[in-house]
Amino acid sequence: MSNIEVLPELKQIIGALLFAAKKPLTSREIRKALVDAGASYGGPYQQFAEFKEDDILAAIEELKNELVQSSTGLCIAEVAHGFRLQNEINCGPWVRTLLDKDQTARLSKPALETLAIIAYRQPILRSEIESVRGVAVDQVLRNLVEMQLVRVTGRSELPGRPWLFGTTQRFLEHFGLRSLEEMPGMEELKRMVPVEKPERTKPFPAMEKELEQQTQQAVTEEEDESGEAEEAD
Amino acid sequence: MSNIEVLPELKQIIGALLFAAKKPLTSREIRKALVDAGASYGGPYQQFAEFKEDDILAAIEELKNELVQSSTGLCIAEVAHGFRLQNEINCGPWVRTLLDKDQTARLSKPALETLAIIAYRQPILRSEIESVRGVAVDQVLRNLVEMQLVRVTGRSELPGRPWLFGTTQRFLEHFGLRSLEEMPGMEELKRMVPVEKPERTKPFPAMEKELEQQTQQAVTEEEDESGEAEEAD
Amino acid sequence: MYMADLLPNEEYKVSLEVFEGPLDLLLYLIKKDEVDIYDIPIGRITTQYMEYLELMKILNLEIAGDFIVMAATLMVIKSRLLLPDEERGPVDEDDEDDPRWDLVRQLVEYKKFKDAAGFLGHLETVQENVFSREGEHVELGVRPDIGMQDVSIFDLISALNQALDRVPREELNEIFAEQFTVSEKVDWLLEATKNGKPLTLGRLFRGMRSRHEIVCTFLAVLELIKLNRLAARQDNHFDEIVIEQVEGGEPEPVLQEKETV
Repeated sequence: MSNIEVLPELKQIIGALLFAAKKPLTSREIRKALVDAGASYGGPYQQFAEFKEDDILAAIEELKNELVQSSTGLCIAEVAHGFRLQNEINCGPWVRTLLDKDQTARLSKPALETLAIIAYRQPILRSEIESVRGVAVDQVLRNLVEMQLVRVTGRSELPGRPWLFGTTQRFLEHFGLRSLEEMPGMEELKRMVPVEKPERTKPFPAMEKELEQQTQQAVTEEEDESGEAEEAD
Repeated sequence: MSNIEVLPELKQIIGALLFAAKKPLTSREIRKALVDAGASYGGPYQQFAEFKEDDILAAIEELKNELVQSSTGLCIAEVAHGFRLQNEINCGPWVRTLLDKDQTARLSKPALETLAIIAYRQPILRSEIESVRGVAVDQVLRNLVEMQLVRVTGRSELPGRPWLFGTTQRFLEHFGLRSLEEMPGMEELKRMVPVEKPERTKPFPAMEKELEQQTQQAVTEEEDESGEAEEAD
Repeated sequence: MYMADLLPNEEYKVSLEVFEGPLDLLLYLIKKDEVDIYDIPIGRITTQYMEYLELMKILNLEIAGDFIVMAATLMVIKSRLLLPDEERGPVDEDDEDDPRWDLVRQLVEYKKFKDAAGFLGHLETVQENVFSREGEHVELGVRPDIGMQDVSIFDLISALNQALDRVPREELNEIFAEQFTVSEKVDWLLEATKNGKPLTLGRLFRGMRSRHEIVCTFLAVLELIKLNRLAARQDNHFDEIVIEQVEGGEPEPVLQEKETV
């Protein structure tokens, strides 16, 4: 099918995979690609299926150094539980100029606050977010869901079965976080008991409808969301 | 705004630009980014505006060598009148394996046919595509638009003002074509009047060969993407 | 009410949804006055709170009922602080005997999240320089939040407050003065900030002798921010607020290609 004269090294394969992937890859996903390619292409391709995750991590480390040492403008970052190939930060201004991203849309303060509350307290009800912020978060929450930084993770058992919200993989990617644990004071803020206050839970019809679809999707996509989705209990 | 401690070298900037660009870049476009970034960021950023296209070409050459020598799995190719960062060809099987799970990277036979018809006959109406293929192309077309291989180029003057479709820049990049003229028999096929009776367009060899690698199995030809996409192992 | 006279007569409504809540306003006032969050001078803060609230009502900002609820809470706390200890009524045993405590606890908790939000904001600016292949991950969709990332609505209102304070309460000639309109001020603002010329709010109001004119101008600023034509920024907390035009601020036509397929 494709006749290759020289087989690549593991490091090269990993570089190519990180380059082609649309999201950060874990060593596990890389290993799976090696195994699957071995199975479907056979012959000399099979030998790469032997590599263990440790070999892959070592090769990533090597690749990381090479990319920096030969000043390619690229680097490997650990983001959202995986590895991501990205440009070196100090080249950012030129990339932004090229892509016309000089006016990057930043999140507003209320949006960041809402995100922070969700990140620490997920899974969390809208009413709980509101009782911390002391103001309605309808619109802000809707925007965050639209931007795919927040998603519905399930429904609470409370009357009316209100939605529970959590952060997404994309949230970690957007902020370049390796995992939620990287947020400051995670342990402390996670544990704190929400302040009690009469809850206003007014109906949320438009959004409910929109979200209805996404939860269904979310359920099927559950496996991409490796980490934070699980801890819904 | 962005506090950078160490300024990058020209080579790094170019690497970052090629990496982040959505299309192949010419040395002229790279130079423009240098000039523009100098103008908008000022200070030390301005010095990069001094580089001439020759300097840029030399840096690209250097980068090209470094990428290969340190076996990063990446290389620089000249495509569509510009330079493009891409994975090394011998890493292709793994990349394809990885992306195969991503249904977007995979084009079915019906999708390829539809794409071919659009490429040769653009701008073209959906009904015209259907009269060539003899089946409804709704779903196929929708997917192609989503993958940004096809776009709406305008509206026809016919009653109901139906949309006209054409291929995108990304289409050229996806198939490594420098221009539409590179497609076989372009002139001849372009002139052909749409046939009335349902007919399957003849595959065009060059394109087909490259695509064959992505469509591993030819599933029942009548089948639509929706069905086919599902059967990802 | 006297202040109501300030409203432009065309009943202009900016209806800028205020995403900040009463807790934000309280924290803002506490920070501004540099008072101890654990020992809030409730009388002073309540007065200021009411002043801001009144301005927000006058400006027709869409404030949530939460602001009113908080005003009531502040009043209750204030009145209870005035009572001698034994008449304060039942208080939770384990809680401190200070009527301010619930509020303080809520503010302190909220402030922690605000700080965490600051951390995220910092990460976001770092990530602005990071792109994955084809510049993909940065796309949050074409949804720039209204151009007030760096300035809170309370900063703006504070500027308005200062400007109003400079003008004598009752100026007889104001009654006969020419009437100003918001749309007039919108045009004027766009002209004044043309070609990326920044303008501080202080300068903007300078020389305005009529409170009515100040309010109209302020509403015009809000309107343009809401339309994403102007952005407001403030380099450091409580610095002068600068407004400038958003580059390419014309709303982009949205192409709905997919839906037509």
